[in-house]
Amino acid sequence: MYETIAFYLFSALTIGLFLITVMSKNVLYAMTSLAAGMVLISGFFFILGADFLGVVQLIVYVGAIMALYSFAMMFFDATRDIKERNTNSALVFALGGLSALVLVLMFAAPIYSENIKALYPMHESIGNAQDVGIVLFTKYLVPFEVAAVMLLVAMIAGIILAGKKMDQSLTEDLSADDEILTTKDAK
Amino acid sequence: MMETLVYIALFAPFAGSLFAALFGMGKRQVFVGIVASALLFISFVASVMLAIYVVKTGTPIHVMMMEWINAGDIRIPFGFVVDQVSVTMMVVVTLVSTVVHIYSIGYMDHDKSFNRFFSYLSAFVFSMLVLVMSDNFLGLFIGWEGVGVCSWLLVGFWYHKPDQPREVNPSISPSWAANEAFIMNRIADLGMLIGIFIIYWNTGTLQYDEVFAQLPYLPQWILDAAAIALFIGAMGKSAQFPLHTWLTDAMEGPTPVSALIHAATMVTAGVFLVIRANPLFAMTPEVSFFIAALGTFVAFFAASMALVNRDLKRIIAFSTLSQLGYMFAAAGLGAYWIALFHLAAHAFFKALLFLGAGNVMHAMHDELDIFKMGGLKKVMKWTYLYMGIASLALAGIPPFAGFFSKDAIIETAFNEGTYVLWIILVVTAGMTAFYSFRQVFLTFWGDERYKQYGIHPHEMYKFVLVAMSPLAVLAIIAGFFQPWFHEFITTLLPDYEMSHHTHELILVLTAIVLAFAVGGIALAYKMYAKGLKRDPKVENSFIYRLLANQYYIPQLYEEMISKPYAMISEALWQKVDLKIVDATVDTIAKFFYYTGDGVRKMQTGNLSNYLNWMAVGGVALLVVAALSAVIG
Amino acid sequence: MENILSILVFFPAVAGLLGFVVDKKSARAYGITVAAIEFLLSLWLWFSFDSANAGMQFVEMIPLIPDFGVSYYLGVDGISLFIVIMATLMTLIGMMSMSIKENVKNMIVTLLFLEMTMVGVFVALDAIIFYLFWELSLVPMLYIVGAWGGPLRVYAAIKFFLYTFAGSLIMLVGLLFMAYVYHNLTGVWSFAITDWYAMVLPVNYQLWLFAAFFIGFAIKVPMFPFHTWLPYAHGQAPTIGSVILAAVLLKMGTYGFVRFSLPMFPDASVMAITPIAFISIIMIIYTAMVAYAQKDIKQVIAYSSVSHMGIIMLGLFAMNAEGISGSVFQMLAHGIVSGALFMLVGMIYDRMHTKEMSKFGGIAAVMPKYAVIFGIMTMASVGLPLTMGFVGEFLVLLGFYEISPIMTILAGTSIILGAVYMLSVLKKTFFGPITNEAVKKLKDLTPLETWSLVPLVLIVIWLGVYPKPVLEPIDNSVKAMLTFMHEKAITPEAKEIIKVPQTIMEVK
Amino acid sequence: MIGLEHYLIVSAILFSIGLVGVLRRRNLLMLFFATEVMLNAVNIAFAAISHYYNDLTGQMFAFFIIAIAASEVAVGLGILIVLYKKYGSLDLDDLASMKG
Amino acid sequence: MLQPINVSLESLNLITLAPMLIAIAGGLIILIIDLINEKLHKSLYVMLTLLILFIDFGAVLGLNVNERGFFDVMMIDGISIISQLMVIAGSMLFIPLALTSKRFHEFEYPEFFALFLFMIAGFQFMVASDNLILIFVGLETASLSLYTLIALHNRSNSYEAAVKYFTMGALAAGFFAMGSAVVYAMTGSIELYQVAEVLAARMSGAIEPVPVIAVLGSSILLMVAFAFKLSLFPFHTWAPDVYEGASAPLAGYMSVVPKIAAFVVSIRIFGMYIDLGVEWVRDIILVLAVLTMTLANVMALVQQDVKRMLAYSSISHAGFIVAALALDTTEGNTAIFLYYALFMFTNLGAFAMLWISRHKVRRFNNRYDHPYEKFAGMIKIVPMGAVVMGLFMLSLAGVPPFSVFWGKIYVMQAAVNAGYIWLAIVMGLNSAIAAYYYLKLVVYMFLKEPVKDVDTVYYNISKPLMAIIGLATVATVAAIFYVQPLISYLYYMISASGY
Repeated sequence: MYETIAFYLFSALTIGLFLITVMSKNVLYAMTSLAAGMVLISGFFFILGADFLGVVQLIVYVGAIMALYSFAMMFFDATRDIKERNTNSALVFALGGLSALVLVLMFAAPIYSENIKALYPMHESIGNAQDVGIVLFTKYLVPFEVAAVMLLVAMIAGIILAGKKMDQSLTEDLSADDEILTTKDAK
Repeated sequence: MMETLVYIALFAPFAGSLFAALFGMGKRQVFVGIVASALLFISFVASVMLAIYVVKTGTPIHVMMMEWINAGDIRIPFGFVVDQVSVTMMVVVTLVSTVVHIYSIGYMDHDKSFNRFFSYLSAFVFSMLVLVMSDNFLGLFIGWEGVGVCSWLLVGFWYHKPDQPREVNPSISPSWAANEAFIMNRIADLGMLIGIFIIYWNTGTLQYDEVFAQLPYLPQWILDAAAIALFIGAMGKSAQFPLHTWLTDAMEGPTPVSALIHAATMVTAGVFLVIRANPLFAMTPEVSFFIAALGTFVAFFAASMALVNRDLKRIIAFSTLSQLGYMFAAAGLGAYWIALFHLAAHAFFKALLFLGAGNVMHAMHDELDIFKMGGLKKVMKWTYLYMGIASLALAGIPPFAGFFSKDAIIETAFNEGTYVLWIILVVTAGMTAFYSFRQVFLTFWGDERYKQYGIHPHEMYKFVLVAMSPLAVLAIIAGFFQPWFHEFITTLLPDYEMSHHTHELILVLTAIVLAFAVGGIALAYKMYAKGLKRDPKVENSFIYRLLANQYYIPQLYEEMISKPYAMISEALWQKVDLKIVDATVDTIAKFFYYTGDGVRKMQTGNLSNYLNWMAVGGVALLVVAALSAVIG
Repeated sequence: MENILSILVFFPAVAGLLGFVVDKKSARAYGITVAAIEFLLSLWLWFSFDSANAGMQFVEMIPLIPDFGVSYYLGVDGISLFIVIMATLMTLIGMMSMSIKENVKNMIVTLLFLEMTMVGVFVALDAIIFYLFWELSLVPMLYIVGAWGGPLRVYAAIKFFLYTFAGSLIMLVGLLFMAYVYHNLTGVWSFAITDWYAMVLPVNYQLWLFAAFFIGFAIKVPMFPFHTWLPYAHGQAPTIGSVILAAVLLKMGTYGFVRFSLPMFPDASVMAITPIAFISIIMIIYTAMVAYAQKDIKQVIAYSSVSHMGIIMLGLFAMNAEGISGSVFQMLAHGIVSGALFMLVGMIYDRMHTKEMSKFGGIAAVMPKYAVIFGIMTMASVGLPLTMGFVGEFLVLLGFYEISPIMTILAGTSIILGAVYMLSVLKKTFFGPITNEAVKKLKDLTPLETWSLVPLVLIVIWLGVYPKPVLEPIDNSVKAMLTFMHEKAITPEAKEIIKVPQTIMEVK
Repeated sequence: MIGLEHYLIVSAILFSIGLVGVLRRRNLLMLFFATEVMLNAVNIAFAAISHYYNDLTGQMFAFFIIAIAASEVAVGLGILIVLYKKYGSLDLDDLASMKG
Repeated sequence: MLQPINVSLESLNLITLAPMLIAIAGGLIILIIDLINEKLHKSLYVMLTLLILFIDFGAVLGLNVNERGFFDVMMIDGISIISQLMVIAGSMLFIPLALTSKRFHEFEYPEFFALFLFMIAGFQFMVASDNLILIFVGLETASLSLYTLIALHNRSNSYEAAVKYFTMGALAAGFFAMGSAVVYAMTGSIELYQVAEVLAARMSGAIEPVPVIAVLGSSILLMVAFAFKLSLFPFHTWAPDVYEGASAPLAGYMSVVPKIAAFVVSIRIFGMYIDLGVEWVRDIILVLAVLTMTLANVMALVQQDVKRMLAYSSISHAGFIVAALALDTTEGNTAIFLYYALFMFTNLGAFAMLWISRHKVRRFNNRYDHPYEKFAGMIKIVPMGAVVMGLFMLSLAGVPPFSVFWGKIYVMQAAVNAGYIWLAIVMGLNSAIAAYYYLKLVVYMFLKEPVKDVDTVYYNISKPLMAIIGLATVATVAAIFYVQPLISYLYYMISASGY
């Protein structure tokens, strides 16, 4: 019963919030509603018994990612309303609607099968975090490590792209030869 | 021994041609002409020796030189046969050629391309000998084409002359006339080739003897088809209607050429073919009758055009055409030996006539209009004599050669019961006499009109006149050899005897023909002996203009064939090839190019569009997959 | 020397590579020497060739991609032998008479590579190797037309390349399908043509495969309506390019028909007789008329090539030894005659810098030697007996008469129409009064030019008078092929139409 | 009772919302938000399926999606920063120098 | 209660992980070296990268076929080995292109090389697993590195390229995730072998049948993600812009290596679908293939820039190869790898030629670095260069005996063998269309006069680049001699892994 109420509430709220994220002209509103929607999604996780996932969602998304966006927003000075031109709304909404329709139809179909045995079953006896931990550090150890590399890549990428060294482009700096050529062409 | 003679007879002219060709681009060298003539004389001697041999033994000589085309099942050798028919032709050809060669030394003495001329002329003789001596149809075809090319070279000998409007010069230019001759002959040659194909695929061989041996086993329609096809070939070479226009235009060539090729030898090749293939034509009576009818028609048709022509050489050319018609009439009626006899006799007097005309031309500085001549007998006695003899022979006045041969043909027509043909031939004989003597009188008698044009005619060189004498003698006496020839030739050719009924009437018939001939001469005398009297009313009459313009046939060909052909060609090129075929290809290429130009517009550079494309693509994939799922 | 074919193929290529090092001024001498050696090698091939043997000789086989059935597989028979010799000869003669002054070295190197591909196509017995040389031959030709050609050269070169390339890709699909069928039947991959010969295919397969090969070959031949690249290519190409193109490259298409279509798909070939004859007749008549309408002397020769190729195509589908042997012989004749004609046109172009016939007239008087040789070649082109052109044309028409008299009559108009346009060329160019001042100053052929043409004249006459040395090996191979086609044919009509000559020599 | 479909449908709707956002947004930052929405929608689906199959794999996938999202944000923002330095704008309509 | 889990080291089969670890370790080493001394020349890093890749290559060669490791997450089958080998080989061929005579921005970063190695590791993970999670993570590792590498070229075009690629990549990632979710919903698993079993059972009706629309949806969602990666029409839109914006070596690299990895995953996923009898997957791949090769070709026709033309040409080639994917035969799959192996050398050569002719200023055109005019009359300026570039173009056009030809006929043969003759014909015709734009460059190089003075073209050349071009030339020309071992090796590996 609670689950039902919670589900519908959360569903309505997330849909609404994300709609704001997508439709709003104000970056701040969009971001805030995004953050709020993500919090509510973690609520879904809790309903579904994925406690650990819910926590991670809160920490990573609401914490880390939103913080990153906030910094970025400050950098871009994007607090003003944003003007967006050239949007072919009809096409966009038709595509969105169509994809929604297909996805909904697809998911509304009896996709679930009773007869499928879980490969990595959850254990009622132990907590979700332990359960997750066991699978993550046995079966999914390699992806986990790769994800670490991926985060390293992201870190390096973020650092060097935002770094000062990028300000002076060697690709466009003209050496002596280039200048000779340029002057030659100018003649 | 005899084989060597065959080769000597055949290759001596070829050697002469090559010899002359060596000096072809050099300065005029009289010895070139002498050597070529000497070689031809050798060939003539060899031919005569062969003739004697054949007469004596009565057996043909068959020489196999080498293999030529061996492919699939076809075996075509270079083989030569010297039998009664071919040896007759060889003697006639080499004799006339020798005379013409010697004549040419005189006639061409001022020409820059003297050496080249002899090269061509000897090459022609060689080709002609190949034509008559070959033992198979394809060998004959080699000669056939060879004489065609030589004719083309010789007609177009003065290639540097410009094209003129048809009104000024009906033959336009030598090179034009040469091309016309070649192309018209080619049309006929296609027929000839088809005939060869028919023969090959039905008998499996092209050797005369083997082919003729198999003829009785072939169905009639195939025989008819083969005969028709071969006759089409003959029509081209012998300038039968409707492929006759080239012959008169071919008079653009030097006169010795006209004498040799377009009177004595090459044009008779068609007749020769019919005679050669007599077993075939004998088995196809309908075709043969058609040949006879066409021959008769041409005889009359050509004679009619000769009546009003003013051009010395063209008159003779028309008369040649007319005489060829006689020969075909004879051959078509089955009197092959008579046709061959007329062929030989005609060769002598017609060559003589042409050479005489050449003398006149030489004297008149290439003036050919008989209206501008007259009274030449004073300055050109010998020529006058020769041309008189030749004209008498042509007109069929006894005892000249033409009387015997032509009379026999006319009798044959009567004998066969084809009285219509007979009447036409008789009338034509009268017309022949008329136009021959019209020409003689206008040229040699009457007032000296040439003086108005400041021409000082002179007689030809002595040696030339001497060289012409054998022809003159033959034109006179050849007729007396008729019985002897008859006996000789009918060992090979089917005999043709007049029926009893005809025999009884023979004097009457001869008298009728003679009456027409003499009447023609008399009329000519009355009209032209005193000089030229022109009557504008006559000259403007429809008939006169029709005849003078050769029934407008050259114009008709020009308007109906040449011009449309050129127009269609141009249209095919400009409209079809460039605008349709090629344009289609380019359009396909452009289609892709412009598609590329169109499609690249999707590449707007705008990320949002790209994202939309992704979504659209996803949806499209969905549709395709759904369609596929539904259909599959 | 068992591997003489490999030497023949790769000698020019190696020489071409080394040619990069040769000094510019000596390049031409180098090229002529190499081409002469190559020609002598090909003559040697002929002398060591066993004329009585109708099968493949000098066979070499090295597996290259066994998993895919591709091997380096060469051999010659009577059909290909002479085309190879002609290719080497025309390269040599073309180089001798070459008048190009710019980038001679590049031209020489390109020609040598082209020679490799040309020889390669005709000796390859593996379909992939055949295809390889086939395609590769486009590249040097592209360069020759594009670099030394006339004003539209780039357009012409690209058109030539793309058109042929597109066609041959369809053919490639056919080759691949053939290999697939072979694999299905035998379980082995093979692209060896001789292996493919052994396959008896169902008629519908034959038809499809025939169609695929047809497109590739027809564009190369070029058959109507795929011929439009040819006038451009010829019109724009330098003389040497036209010579090689007309003499050798076009033969690749007709050779393809003999090598692939006929023996592999006898039933389909028989079914295709009528349509192909129809197209051939269009080629013969239509292009002859178009040739007549041309103003540019080179275009006349170009279109006449198409017309002659029509004769060759017709002969190939005569399905009897007369027609096919004649057709192969006609390939040689056309190669030499049209090659010579293009050379002649090139010589006048070098002097006059124009190919417009209206600018000429009366050349015979100032250039007699030139006129004589041109005249001889013209006569060979219109098929005068005792020239090379007659033997082939006669045999083709004779052969096809067995199939259809009516069509033969239509095709036979080529002897008339050919005379019409060629004589009109002669008339416009050589005869008549001299109207153009420039003509008066023309010099007759130089000794070099003369001596590069005289051999061709001699060949034209020699093989017209005594074609046996060439015709006999061709005929033997053709007869063997026909016998084999007859046995292979499955439909009764095909068995009936494919005529085995009564005089078959035993295949040793 | 709330079944799997309910969650999945919510997920589908959210995914579509995200898609609409991606398609209509012209500001790159806002566009990135929309991609986050899409990934979050998928996470719901995974968690729900995981729950109903009683299988942990779905949760694992969701973890990794979160990690990926985080990395993407880092790299994406890095690129946006250099871009902004150069163009002074985040509007992708200004960003069409390469086309055709 | 929780039990301690005993995992024996042997059962983990650590060796399966060794190649990727080598690459990652190499990346870290480079980072550490940079920490110690940051003034080192790029050549050091290039050589280090090469060495690391060399070891990596050796490690992959040492793998046994059909092993699994790490709780079956790692999957070392034939295609994973050959694709890893090709990824590494491709990387080894392209990385020396950093050694130009002129300085370009990205190569001055040691991190460039670290990221490059991480990217390779990402690709290796991607291909060495049938677990959608690892595939996804590997894919993202590699992609994120690649976005950064593109942006590091450091000029406005490269940022634009990176943003476009990144954003579309993010959308594709969303699709991939959603597709995986649907797969998971249908089968309760994300490991493909398990997925295949369950799907087979559900589709055959052994257990509850799966709704068709779900199968449809999952395949389409995944297809969109991979069609993006493989740059298939109409998901290719990023490719020309990214190739144009990226430096030439990277563009060349992108046209080969990421696609190989994406193809491996596509073979695994879509091969599974087709094996299950889902014919529409085959159909949509065929439709995509035909559209891609044709439309990319016609767009390439109208390009003014060689690099952009080569971008479209790469798209078209990808369309060509993806057709082989639809065949789902061993030969088809062999064809994919064979084609890329052969295409790699030629493409390497072509892009290397562009790279050596790269100027920092755009001398010929305001927008393009490599407009056709730049190569006009190249035969007169650098004859050897023109000949070599001409060879590459002919090879790309599929003129025998150059390398791409063999790939082409193998693909076409595979199509013919699978009964898709029309497809082979379409491929043939497309090759003909494609020949035009390759020829256009040949025409410019050989048949036109230079537009400007002669010192234009070989501006950026250096010995290592010449060596690489020489290598590419030899490999392009001599393809006929190594095609046989290549085919037999590839065919063996692919049939051994059951594809």
